[in-house]
Amino acid sequence: MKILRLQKEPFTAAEIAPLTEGRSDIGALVTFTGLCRDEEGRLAALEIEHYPGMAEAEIERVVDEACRRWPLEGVLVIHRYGLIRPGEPIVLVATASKHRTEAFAAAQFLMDYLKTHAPFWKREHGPNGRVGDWVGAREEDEAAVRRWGG
Amino acid sequence: MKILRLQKEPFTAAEIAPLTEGRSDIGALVTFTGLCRDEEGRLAALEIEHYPGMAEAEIERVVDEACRRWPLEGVLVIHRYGLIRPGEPIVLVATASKHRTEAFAAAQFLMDYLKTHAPFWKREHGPNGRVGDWVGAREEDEAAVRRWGG
Amino acid sequence: MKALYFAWVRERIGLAEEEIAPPASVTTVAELMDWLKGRGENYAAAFANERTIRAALDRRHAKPDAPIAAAKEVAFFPPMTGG
Amino acid sequence: MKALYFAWVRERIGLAEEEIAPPASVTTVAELMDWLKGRGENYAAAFANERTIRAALDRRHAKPDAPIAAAKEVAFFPPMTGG
Repeated sequence: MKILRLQKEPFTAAEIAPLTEGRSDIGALVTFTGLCRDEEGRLAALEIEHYPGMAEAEIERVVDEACRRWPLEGVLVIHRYGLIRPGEPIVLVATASKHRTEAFAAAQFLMDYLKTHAPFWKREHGPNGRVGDWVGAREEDEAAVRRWGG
Repeated sequence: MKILRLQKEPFTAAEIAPLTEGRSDIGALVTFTGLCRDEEGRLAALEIEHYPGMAEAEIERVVDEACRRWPLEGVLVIHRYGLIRPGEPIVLVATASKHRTEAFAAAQFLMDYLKTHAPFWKREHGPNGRVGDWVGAREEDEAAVRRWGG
Repeated sequence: MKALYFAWVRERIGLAEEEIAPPASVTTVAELMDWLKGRGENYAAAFANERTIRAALDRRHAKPDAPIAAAKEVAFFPPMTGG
Repeated sequence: MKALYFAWVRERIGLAEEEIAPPASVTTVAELMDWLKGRGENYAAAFANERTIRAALDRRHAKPDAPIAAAKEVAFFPPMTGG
């Protein structure tokens, strides 16, 4: 099963239920939720701009590559755009497999690639409605994705 | 926040909600769910025996070690014992941190240690109520835990 | 071809999208950036540091030396910061 | 001291727990296993391959050379297979 979604609305952990429902051949389910931090009050909201059309296509390409690399029984990617408040979820990735090693590796691979390849850009909104700077790419993220080669 | 629990009853993904509720300083939440596979129909149930008292103590020691190694904002471990049917969850581990690298590493560390250090033993029950063999330890699990040193 | 701009590339240029018609001598993504720079100060500011700009052709990531010939849509944007 | 047995160690011995009183000459986990082996065929079968047996003293993992002197509770079991 493959669930890929782009949406403005928040989501909950319950979204992962369809991945394992009615299945008895899945031994491991890994989820990653990326959440909006308030950066000690410096941040009132994150604004996420995206490239409609390419965002969906790139998520699908990254997921297909993960499915080529690991024997996955299910994958879910939900990514939000628009205005996101501190404490709210931004992205949810879930991977289901027979064993945990593959599920963990695939989830990390997906996150590393989404961070650096999926066309989303974050901008910080400060208190009092001040629109702040675009978030810069992190060298750690570039380094993280290089470990997967290709 | 630290939630550690041993129980007979199934659980759902909703158990992780308290880790992030009301928090705006958590950027990454990783969960691992271990599920009972039916092994192509060979397995009607898993029976999990545990060492009451030591199981709780060992889970706490492993969690404390994870908290020493990574800056975690929250950890959850729920492990079941007793009879578990295919498709049901066996173990749930969740780690919350500012960044994803730490949350992923800590969740994998916890699973690797729980598999090899927490006093639980699995036995397979076959169709027609036949009580089968105790599950043997996997060399992969022993190898996985060695990568963390100590 | 259609050109799309995102995040601070969009802001500096002052446009989210436009139709462009580069001359036949412009054959690669890098050459297209150079050509766009000549269209005004706003473009020059957006593309001042080409190494910080990423490009896509028909919604696929494209390197600076990628040929633009067959593309119907080109996009320029900063390094991505999703997830 | 109290001795606990789990999984197939428990099954082979035929007991989940018992009080044991090893002589003073038995000072380590390994020596305790040897001493238990002498208590009957069931114990001998359980401890036949000592390398596959793990031990805990007062609910903490213990190596074969760990001294048992201060322990109130000892446990023997196969390698763990939780998670």
